[in-house]
Amino acid sequence: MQGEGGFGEMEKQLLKLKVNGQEYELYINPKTLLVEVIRDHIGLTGTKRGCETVSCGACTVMVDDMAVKSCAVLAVQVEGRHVTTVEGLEKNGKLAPIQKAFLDQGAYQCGFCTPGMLMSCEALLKETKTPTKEEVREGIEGNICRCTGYNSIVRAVEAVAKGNYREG
Amino acid sequence: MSEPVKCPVCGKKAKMGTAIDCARHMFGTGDKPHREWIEAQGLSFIDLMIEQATTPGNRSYVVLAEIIEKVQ
Amino acid sequence: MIHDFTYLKPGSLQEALVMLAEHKDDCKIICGGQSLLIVMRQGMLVTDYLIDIKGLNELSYIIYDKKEGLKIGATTTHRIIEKSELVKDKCPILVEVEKKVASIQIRNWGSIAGNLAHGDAQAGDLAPSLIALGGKVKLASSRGDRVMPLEEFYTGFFENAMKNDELMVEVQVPPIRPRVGSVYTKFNLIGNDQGIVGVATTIEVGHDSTCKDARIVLGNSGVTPIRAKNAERVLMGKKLGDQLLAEAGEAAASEADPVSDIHASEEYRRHLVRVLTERMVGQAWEKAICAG
Amino acid sequence: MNKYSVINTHVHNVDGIAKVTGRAIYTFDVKLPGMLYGKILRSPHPHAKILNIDYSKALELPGVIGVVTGKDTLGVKQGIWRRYQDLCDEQILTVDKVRYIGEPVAAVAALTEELAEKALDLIDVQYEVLPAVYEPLDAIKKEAPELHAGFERNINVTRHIEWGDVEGAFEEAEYIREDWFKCGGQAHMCMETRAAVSSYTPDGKLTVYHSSQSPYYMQGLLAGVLGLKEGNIRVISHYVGGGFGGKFELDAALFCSAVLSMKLHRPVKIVFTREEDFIATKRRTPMSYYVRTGVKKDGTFCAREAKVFTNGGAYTGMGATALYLTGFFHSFPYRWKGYRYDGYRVYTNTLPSTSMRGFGAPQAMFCSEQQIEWIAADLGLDPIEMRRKNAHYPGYVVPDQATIASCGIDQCFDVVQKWIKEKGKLPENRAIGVSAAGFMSGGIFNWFDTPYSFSSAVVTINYDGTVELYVGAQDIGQGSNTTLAIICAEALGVRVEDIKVHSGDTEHCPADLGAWGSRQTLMAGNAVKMAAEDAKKQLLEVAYAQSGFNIIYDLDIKNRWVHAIARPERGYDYGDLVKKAIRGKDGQRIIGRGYYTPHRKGMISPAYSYMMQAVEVEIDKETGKIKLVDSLTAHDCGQPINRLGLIGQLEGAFSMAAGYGYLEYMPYEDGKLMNPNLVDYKVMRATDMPAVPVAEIDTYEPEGPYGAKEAGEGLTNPTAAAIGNAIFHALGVQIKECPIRPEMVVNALREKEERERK
Repeated sequence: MQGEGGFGEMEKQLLKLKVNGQEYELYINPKTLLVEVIRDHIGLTGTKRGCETVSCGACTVMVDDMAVKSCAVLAVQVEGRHVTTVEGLEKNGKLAPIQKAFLDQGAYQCGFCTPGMLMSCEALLKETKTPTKEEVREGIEGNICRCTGYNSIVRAVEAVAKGNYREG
Repeated sequence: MSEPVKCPVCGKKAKMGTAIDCARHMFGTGDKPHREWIEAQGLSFIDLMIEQATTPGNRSYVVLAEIIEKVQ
Repeated sequence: MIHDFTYLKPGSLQEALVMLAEHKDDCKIICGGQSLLIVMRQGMLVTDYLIDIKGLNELSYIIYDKKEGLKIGATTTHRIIEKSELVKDKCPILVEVEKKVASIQIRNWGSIAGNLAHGDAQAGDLAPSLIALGGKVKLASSRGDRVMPLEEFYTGFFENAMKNDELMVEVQVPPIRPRVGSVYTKFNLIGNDQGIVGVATTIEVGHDSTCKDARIVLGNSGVTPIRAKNAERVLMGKKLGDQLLAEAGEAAASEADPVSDIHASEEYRRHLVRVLTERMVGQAWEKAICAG
Repeated sequence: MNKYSVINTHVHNVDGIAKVTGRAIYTFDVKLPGMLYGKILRSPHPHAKILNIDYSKALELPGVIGVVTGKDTLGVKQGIWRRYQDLCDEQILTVDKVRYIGEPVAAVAALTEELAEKALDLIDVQYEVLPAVYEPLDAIKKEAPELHAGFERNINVTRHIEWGDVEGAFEEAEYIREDWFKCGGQAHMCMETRAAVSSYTPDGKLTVYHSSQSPYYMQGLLAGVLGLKEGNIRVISHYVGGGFGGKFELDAALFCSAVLSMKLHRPVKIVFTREEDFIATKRRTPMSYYVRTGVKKDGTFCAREAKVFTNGGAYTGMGATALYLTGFFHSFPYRWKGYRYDGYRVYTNTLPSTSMRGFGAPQAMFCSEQQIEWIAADLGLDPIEMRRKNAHYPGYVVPDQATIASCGIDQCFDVVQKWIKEKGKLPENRAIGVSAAGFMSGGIFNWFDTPYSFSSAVVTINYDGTVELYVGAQDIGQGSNTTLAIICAEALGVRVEDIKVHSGDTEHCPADLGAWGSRQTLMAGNAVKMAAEDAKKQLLEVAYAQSGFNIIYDLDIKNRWVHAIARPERGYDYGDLVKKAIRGKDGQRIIGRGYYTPHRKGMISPAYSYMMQAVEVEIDKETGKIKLVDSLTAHDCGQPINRLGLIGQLEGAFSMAAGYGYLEYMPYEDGKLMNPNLVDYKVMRATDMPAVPVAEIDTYEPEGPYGAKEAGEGLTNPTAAAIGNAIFHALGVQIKECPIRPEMVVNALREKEERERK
């Protein structure tokens, strides 16, 4: 749900969490989803939403380096944890390897699934330095892309795994 | 080669000169004047169109073409 | 839209059970919430209190006991089980099944107990597989604990044997004996999608390769996971053969009680149950012989 | 050696950085000061009269700011076929009657989305439920309920195409085959659902952010329904999360947010839920095809007759165009001595149908290319050679319809034949199916009745040599901004990084029909090329003036280097020339203008792309499960402009077209869509995609910029038929309905075995 106007009887509670290395303290209704905190409360709109059924993966972020769908997590459940969104991939103006690979492979078109897709790829690469083709496809299976047909995304992850890109 | 058939309503020369082609033109246009002319011949425009749509071949157009031939 | 609720976060299992006893009629438990939040967002589930056990690390464990086998804490995530060396060593089929559960994002956050306790677990991968493995669940309440076979846990459409003050705290998988083979498969249209039907099978063979024991469990073929007992009987004491497989498949198909929906007609679902049962029994049998 | 310095080289999309860093702002992300959130109340009935709407209780809910119904609108019946008033039949916020489940009846604006949703439950609508009809063949019956006054038997539009002496040609035929096919609908399923933010200000001006394929169309359509001047409406669509043919009509998110904003004088945002996107936007047109084809024993095509009913749903939308195009492309890419098409679009009480990537052609090819495969089998002929024998060739004229300038279909056949040969013998549960296809490269239709040229572009060159390129063409992810930047850079002789593309804003960009009908590469491309050449000419005048070269020498700019073509080494930097030129023009910026409107290019399009696709399919005979294993597409799109973009378009089109072939299914019960969510509506996942290599056929299209043709949409046409043909070769069953689902395969196989037993 968008818009965090001061309505709703429910008393708000304090949430402390870290997003992209930044500490945040917010007062939220406990039913607030993580994706709502990220987009509507903190204002990081890179993370998208594409469904109501935890199907599309557009809202994928990393919680403590694990890919999760932020529309299927209550924000209060990540109290004290570290959340990374697409905005957290680049480091002082330098793109992360996976972002460079997406550019070189044209691994995005309309770009709407891209932030979630990038986070699934990044989490996969953190876990498995050199995934097989099948592992890459399984790694992004929870993310729908309607434009690319996925193959360019698989090539991008493989290019990073091959070490074609360096940090910074 | 005889005179190309003309549409009895708008006078449009049939593309390939034949009455069947003119009949197709009348269905294709399908506006009020064309419909009314067909109805005036004692035919139902919509019934002919639906028969043309639902049965293989060209019967409806042939029926209309015969009438067009007569009035040329 | 999610309706408002009061959020309760117990610091210990003890505290959780007290909260549960207090609010038993108007509360829900959330762990990973991967299924729960969907129905809450659809407004189909409204609750006054939501008790969040996700943070109860005392319930996140995997241990192995020679007598009782694997013991997996309720809040253990699918991903932890999937990657556990202990599980891989003691119950490799469970790793295979976990890999088939939804997507990595969901396995990262969702828990085993949440999956088993959710309303339509019968349509999932774990319930049929664990029943085929003779799995048990431990239910705790402020009144005490009890352990029951998972097979008896599911009682009807979106219904289970848990009392409203009880919490599923542990999943148990008995030790796998020699000459036992277990397999699971599901039929679906895309990727790791939920099964249109699923079949889990465990076969134990004697030294002469005849069938000593069999468990065939059908997923998404009725309101609960279904033990295809007639199909199992067909196998007892027999030697593996195409004719036998066909008979078992037929039996299972007639034991299934599937619905017709947009994804498959009842008749087609029965057909799939027959085909998959033949395949799973055959594979489990081969595995059992190799495991001898 | 590439004769071009930019075209067909490896370049990053010009919007790449914004998209991979999360900086791209979509309509979904827009937030304006004081913005309200809107929600739409929708009809639960497929067909009903609205007797009364009482929203007083909704207004009592704290935080609810306003409600609008049809009564707050001008009640204009609008449609994108503006030239034809009787086809403008949709009010969007209906005044008196609803014609499909999900049709908007009221809209609420509140401080939060949640409050707006709560308010919907407090609106009381009294309906008089009317009898409803869902299938074309039921809707044309005498006793069927009437959806729109004056449309006898609910026939919305008919289209008729005929050439040659069809009956005569059938008489020449030695073998005639007839088949009945059924093609399903398909959801565009854009990742960004329909979304709009409208802001009406006291100066009488309306600014809207809209997820749109054609800001210019939205400007024109909004003006018509709101009674505003086009010029007082600004449409901004900087980033669009997919379109695929579903986002160039006025949608309820845009219309309702605009009406609410004009009533409340505050910005209003409406974003559809995924369910709303499924049940209440338009869909690919479902079609039933009767096809009769006559051929000679040697495989020479004689005649074809097709009678087609399309399920139009409740309103016209773009369905009338789809009705024409399916009939035209059903003849593709072959020569017919006699060809007849009778198409009928019928109103029903279901979700309206419209354009979707392929625009009627995927349905046409599913029927045509399977029947052709079966005819070849019936006659014992090589299916590819039979196709070759009858295929289009450069210079061929489709009677009264089109002239084919460039055509590489013959080479496509060679490439696919070679690939199949190299595959050798396949395991018995696998087979390869092929399908040929062609598509238009920009529609020559002006049902919108625009007074502007179809495409326009403006190029301005700054003192430092950087270039501002203004286009009305719309980038919806297909990469048109990058393609146009490449064309501009090539024409001007600079690099892509010198070009800044300005698009998706009617306030700053020239009018352009937008992203549909595969038109932008050719039409906007020509406009951009013309604008860049205009600007370049102004630079070169100065270069000539001070070069001192013999007049017989020609100057050019390539890769920022101004030089004599005969003496490339003798030259100087483009930047210096720009400075001189601007000084020489008394400080005026260099401004180049370009435009394009097709003239004397036939009925359909100035140019056509061609392709043949082969798909290797693995089938589980017992369960009917279909797995796509491998594929090859031989493709003639003229001169490729953006290599990376082309591969992306092919792979993306394949996943969407394969989905249409075997997954994406829209079952209705009593007018209700049964799977309006991504759990039950299946789209391909990464694990379902095979390799999708492309072999580009080298042709040159004289009408296209640098010889280019369309490359994004036509590739949706062959795949469903290719999958069907693979299943035919693997199992010997002929499946005449798409999507082809496993249960259908199992049943077809059972029927076949029963036939053989008899």
